[in-house]
Amino acid sequence: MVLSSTPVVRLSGVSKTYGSTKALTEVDFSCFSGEVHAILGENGAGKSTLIKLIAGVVQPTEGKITVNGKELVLKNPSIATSHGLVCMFQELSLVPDLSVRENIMLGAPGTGFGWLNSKVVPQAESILEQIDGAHIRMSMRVADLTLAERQQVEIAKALTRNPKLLILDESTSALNSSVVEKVFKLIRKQRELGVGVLFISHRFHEIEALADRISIFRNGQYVETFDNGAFDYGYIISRMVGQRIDDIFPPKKVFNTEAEEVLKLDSYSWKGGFNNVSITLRQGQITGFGGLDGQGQNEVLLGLFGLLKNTAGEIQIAGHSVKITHPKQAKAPDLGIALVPEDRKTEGLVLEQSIARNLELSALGTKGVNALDPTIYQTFLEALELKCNSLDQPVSQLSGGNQQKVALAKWLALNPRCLLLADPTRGIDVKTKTQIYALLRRLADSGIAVLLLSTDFEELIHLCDDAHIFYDGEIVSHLKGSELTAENIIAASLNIQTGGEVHG
Amino acid sequence: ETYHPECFVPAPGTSIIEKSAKEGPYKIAFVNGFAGNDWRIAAIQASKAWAARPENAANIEKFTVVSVGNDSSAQIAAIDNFIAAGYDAITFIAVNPTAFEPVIRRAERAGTVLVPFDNVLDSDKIVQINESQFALGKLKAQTVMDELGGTAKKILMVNGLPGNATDRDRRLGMMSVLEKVDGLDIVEVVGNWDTGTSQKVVADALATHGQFDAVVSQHGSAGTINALQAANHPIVPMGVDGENGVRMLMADLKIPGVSAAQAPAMSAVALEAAVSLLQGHSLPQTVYLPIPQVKSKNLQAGVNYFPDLPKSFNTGTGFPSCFKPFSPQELLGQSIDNT
Amino acid sequence: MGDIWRSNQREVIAVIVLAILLTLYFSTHPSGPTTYVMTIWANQCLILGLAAIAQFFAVIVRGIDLSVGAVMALTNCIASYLIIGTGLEVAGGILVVLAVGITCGLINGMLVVFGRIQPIVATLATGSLFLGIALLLRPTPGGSIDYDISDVMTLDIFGIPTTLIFALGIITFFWLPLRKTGLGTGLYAVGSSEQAAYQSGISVEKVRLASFALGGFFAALAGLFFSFVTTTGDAGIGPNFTLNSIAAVVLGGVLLRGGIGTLTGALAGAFILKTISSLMFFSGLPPLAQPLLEGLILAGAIAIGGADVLRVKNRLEVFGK
Amino acid sequence: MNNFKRLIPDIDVLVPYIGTLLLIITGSVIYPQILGVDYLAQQLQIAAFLGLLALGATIVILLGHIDLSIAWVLTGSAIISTALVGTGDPILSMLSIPIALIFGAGIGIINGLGVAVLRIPSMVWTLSVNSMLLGISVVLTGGFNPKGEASDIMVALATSQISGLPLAFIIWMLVTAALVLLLKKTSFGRYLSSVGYNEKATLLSGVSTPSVIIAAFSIAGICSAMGGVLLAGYANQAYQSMGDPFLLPTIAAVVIGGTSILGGRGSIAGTVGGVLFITLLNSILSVMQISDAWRSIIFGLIIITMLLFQSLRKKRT
Ligand SMILES: Nc1ncnc2c1ncn2[C@@H]1O[C@H](COP(=O)(O)OP(=O)(O)OP(=O)(O)O)[C@@H](O)[C@H]1O
Ligand SMILES: Nc1ncnc2c1ncn2[C@@H]1O[C@H](COP(=O)(O)OP(=O)(O)OP(=O)(O)O)[C@@H](O)[C@H]1O
Ligand SMILES: O[C@@H]1[C@@H](O)[C@H](O)OC[C@H]1O
Ligand SMILES: [Mg+2]
Ligand SMILES: [Mg+2]
Repeated sequence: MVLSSTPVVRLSGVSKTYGSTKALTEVDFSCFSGEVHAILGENGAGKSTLIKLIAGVVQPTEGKITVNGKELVLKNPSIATSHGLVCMFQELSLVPDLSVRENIMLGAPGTGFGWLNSKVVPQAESILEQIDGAHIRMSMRVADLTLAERQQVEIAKALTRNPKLLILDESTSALNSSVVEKVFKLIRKQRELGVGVLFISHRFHEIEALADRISIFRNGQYVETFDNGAFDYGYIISRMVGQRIDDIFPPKKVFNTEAEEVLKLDSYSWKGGFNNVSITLRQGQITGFGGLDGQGQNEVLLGLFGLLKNTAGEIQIAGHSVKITHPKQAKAPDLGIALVPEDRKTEGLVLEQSIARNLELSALGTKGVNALDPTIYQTFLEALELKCNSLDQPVSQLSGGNQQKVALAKWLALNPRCLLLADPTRGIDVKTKTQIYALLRRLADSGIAVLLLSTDFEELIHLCDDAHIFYDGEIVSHLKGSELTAENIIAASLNIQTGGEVHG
Repeated sequence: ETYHPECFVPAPGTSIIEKSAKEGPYKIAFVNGFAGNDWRIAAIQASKAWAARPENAANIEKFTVVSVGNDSSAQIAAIDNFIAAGYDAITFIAVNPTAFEPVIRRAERAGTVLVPFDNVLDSDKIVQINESQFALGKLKAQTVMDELGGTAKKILMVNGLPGNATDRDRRLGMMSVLEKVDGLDIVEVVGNWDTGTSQKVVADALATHGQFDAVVSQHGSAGTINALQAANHPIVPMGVDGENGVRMLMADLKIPGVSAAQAPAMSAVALEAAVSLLQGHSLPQTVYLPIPQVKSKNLQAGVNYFPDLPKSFNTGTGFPSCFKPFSPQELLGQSIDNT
Repeated sequence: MGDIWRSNQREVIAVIVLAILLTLYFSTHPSGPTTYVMTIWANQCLILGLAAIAQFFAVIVRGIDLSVGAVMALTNCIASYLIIGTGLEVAGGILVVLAVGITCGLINGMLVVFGRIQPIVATLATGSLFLGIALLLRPTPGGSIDYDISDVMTLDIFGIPTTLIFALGIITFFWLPLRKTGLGTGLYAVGSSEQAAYQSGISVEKVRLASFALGGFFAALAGLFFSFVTTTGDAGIGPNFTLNSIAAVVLGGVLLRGGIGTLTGALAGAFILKTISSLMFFSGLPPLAQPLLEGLILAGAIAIGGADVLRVKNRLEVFGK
Repeated sequence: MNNFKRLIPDIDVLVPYIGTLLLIITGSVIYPQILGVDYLAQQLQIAAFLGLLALGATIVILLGHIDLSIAWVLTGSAIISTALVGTGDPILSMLSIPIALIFGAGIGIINGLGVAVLRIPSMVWTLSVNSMLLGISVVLTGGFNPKGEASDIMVALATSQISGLPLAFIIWMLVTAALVLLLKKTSFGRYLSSVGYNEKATLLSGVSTPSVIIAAFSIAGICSAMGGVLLAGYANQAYQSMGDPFLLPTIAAVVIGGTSILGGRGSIAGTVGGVLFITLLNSILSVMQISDAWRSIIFGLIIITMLLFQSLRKKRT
């Protein structure tokens, strides 16, 4: 890999503060053309802020940004794009109510208020084909796409902007490994064409697979940069976190197959969503839901939380067959179900309200819980080490990782019998992950049954006692113990039958 | 014979309009504007009561009433539609006094008779039925000045809905008298013809301007009287509207002055005028109906006000020179069915 | 194909409803759908239609405009002074009227964009301001509009109502092209997700301003056609049109939360609303029962839009995405 | 920083009160009587009608919705209560007020059902409910012309004074206090602003959001009905469209009081200030015999100024 002498972007002495929050302090950082430069850091380390600066979404409080040697003021994203600085944002920049086609053309350089440039559309289509997105029609409304499909479109959109610097901020977080691999192929091709790539991900194996160089950020400060492979995970993590983390995952226990049944689904079905789902969940068990994004696993969780109308089949809670028609009913102590939904920003939390208000919201009106007693949340907030100025701080000011901790704690305070988690660690840094994993283990040991939907097979393998892999709304394979291997999971996800007990 | 020439008192200096007679029975429409107002409801009831009387029913093939809301373009559309549908005559309460020139031309061409009333047009081309709004205002002002023996220091004037020709003319009528009184301080407030609003603004006026020698009010006068009561304002001469509740108050409190009504029953006179025109009779272009009025000393329960009817009931139930006034029962008898 | 249906079904439904109501209306009309009757119908429909378009441009960017009626009143009053005399004077008058409308729209837009005031309250206040100016110009109704231009605009061309042609013209020569421009798409982007729009390189502020300016422009057009129909100036015309324009856009399938709906839909909604009122003319319904019936039909028509929510099988879907 | 953030709403709340003081002071320069006890007492009495409506409107706006049926719920409840009294039947006249309030609650529930269950935008649903109410009352009045009569109680509630304070004002304050408690002390209060900010997340927290919405609208309906009963007592009668002059001032009062029309953020105290301000502004403009045109120009400009003041100050922080 040859590095051109002048970097595509160089930040010198750049600081960014939001009100009192110091998002970035005195950062000197460069990215060269023809390199894939990974940025690692905890939630709130300043990664998104860094790239938002480069993408012109926010402007530095101090310091200067030079692009290809020229110092520039990037007043807004369109200026940045016009200089070839193209970003795939963590909060996707797709407009839900517009079609894929319109989104691709939206804000393309030189458009302004004038005619849209439709030349980019075929380009985007061919890119989508290369990353398993052929099924995404240009005429589809983005709102109707799954998160994964949106990320695919976002990638296509970005590449049609013919970037000099391509920025991916957790842009593959919802994509399954096979698609990610294809995306990486494209990115490598861009690199060969001399494009610089900034890559943010919380998934180590992805970074290992793609990055040429790695820069580490911690609490808004640049720590160091080194070539990929120069150091091992342990070291990297210690640099990110400022301390060593030896085991990301807590040791597994052999769980007692005789333990009391908590949740039993018997050919649980929902038209157009999932079909014939039969599982058993016992006290202390952590069961995973795996499979490609949007195979019906999330809908099962919604159903169990009383959000789906006219479902078929039987639900048994602690041996009693029940009909769950409303979240209020689901959370009541006699059922004791809690759901931490997929999208913390719009579903899990009321961003505008304080941490305290958010914590209390689900506890309020639940029998036998005193929502206004702060101590009931304390243990969990401590276990998760929530970072915040005070519980009166609006949740919107927390980094996503910390937002997720609140979304989790507000349910744990109800000490539910059965905890449903929809991809709770997406976009969450390794330290936060370990904290969440450890907590889940502890909860399981205390007798809670955990149903964990995850797009990250590491979690299914290392955290779960068993996993159900979904394909097209059905459970195609139930993997237990030693069957829980990456190969089996991927195979089942693609419905290629191998080991494991295979369902009809 | 349903033609009563004595009914159609010509306005001073107005012209005579004559149409060639048409064979009856006639198709007639009444196009009202806003409906959610007691006066307009009464007007609609009166028109239907008139059409239901046998002597009139004989002349009428079809009688339709619609309310189009406060939208002159909608009212124009409605009238145009009835013209298109071959109606012989259309009466209406104009939402706007100056918006109907083109419609008048179209009606002319189609041979349809247009008769506006209450809120009439600034036009001399068609027969219009109303009380002289100017005279109505003047009457109230004149009466209170007479009660005061021609001299007064301060008088309160409660106006109607601004931006409205009726309001403008009534005010000018009052002014025509009051301006001549020298040294008279005239305090004007806007009551919007609305009882509650009048009560508020009058209360404020009393609190800030102190006592008045007399009060004249266009409509919604009950509110005005309530406010005077609440402020323990001494009883002074008043010129007020003709709502039942107002007359009750006037009688109970022995308020000197006059209650003069813009009588909803004029909707019936408009119909009568339409029929007369269609029958070939010539009518004054502007008809000024005798203003139904009663001096407070002549107030008489059951005759010119009705303690057992709603206060919002409008006592102007007819014009004796045109037809036998409607009994309240007769108005109600025509409840909501259109036949 | 399916996608195209899905993204246009609201408009299609609105148009079907309109067609049904219209047949009903003409079937009750003693003289049937003659050119004259069509013209009367089209004229009053277009006035509300233009007001609804003005409302549409506020709503599509997640706003609401409570000054539509006031701008109509103001422009109508101005028209009653200026649109009279030689062809040149008339043309000049029309331009001034439209310019005033755009100015009003821009004032609203600036209060929203730079003053950071919620559209609904900003326009509540400016509405009162514009109305006041209108009242200064015309304390009571009066003035007049050139009859020739009025006739040209409110009669028919070869048996087709001019106003109907005008409406179709707006759709084909203004709306459909606009939809293919950065501005047209930007409107939806801003209304649907401001952040996404911004990050995609859209200048959110410019789009909002443009949208309110367009709103003002169409409110002025509405005021202008109101002038052509009534040939006079009247400061009191506003209130009806403000609220009805909102009802109209909703009937036309425009979502008040912004980002969804089309100008065509807004027009259709207005035509539906006006046709409902027209139904009363020859319905033979008891006069005092008509307001109630009208209210019921309106509520019904609006409720139909809500009905399919009952069929939603996933509670979260009702929140839209 | 944080404590400061928590202060912001309080400043918003103060704005209308400061504005009210300024009005009184400037007004009194021209009319010293404005500082007089009976003028001010009178303003409190008159403010009470608008005040009750605005309380209900605040609840609905906190929810992120709006209620445009205020005017004819007011008129309807006034007609109903006076009609019942008018029957002369002692029991009916005793029940007149409760029944009027039940009517208000009922309409509120209809509003709430349309919004919460059918998911129709409140702005159009309540609007069409309003026009249906107009229709109904036209039919009834035209059909039966019920003899209306405000009971002595209604008159007393609206017009009598207790040790110099108008009873109407006291009632308004009692309802205010009740609603403040409701918002501050009950789960419902919490749910209200959570729904206002993010209904989806609130539902997913296991809250029955439809019930919250329906409850809020029926509270608003009851408030409008109270306004109707009091106004009927004040005017000593009911009449068509007696509510029409109240719709826009109500909304204006709420937003001047610093409640966000988007829902979630806002306060009852602010609304009370907004009501006092609007009432006084209208009164003083009327007393000064300013022409209708200038009145609405001044009204518009003042509201714009206050809104700009509020929003631009936030922008700075
Ligand atoms: N708009 C903002 N206003 C206030 N604080 C902000 C804002 N944006 C970022 N921050 C703060 O700056 C810090 C860095 O945020 P940033 O999003 O860059 O972290 P990150 O590295 O992207 O975290 P994650 O891995 O969760 O994406 C965080 O503490 C965050 O709270
Ligand atoms: N208006 C705001 N005020 C304060 N902080 C904000 C605001 N908007 C965003 N932030 C902070 O800025 C950061 C923006 O980062 P971003 O949203 O990209 O990732 P994130 O929120 O950290 O989520 P994730 O953990 O998925 O990366 C968030 O951490 C959030 O805490
Ligand atoms: O003439 C007026 C009438 O048109 C209005 O509707 O009510 C009050 C009357 O004075
Ligand atoms: Mg980030
Ligand atoms: Mg982030």
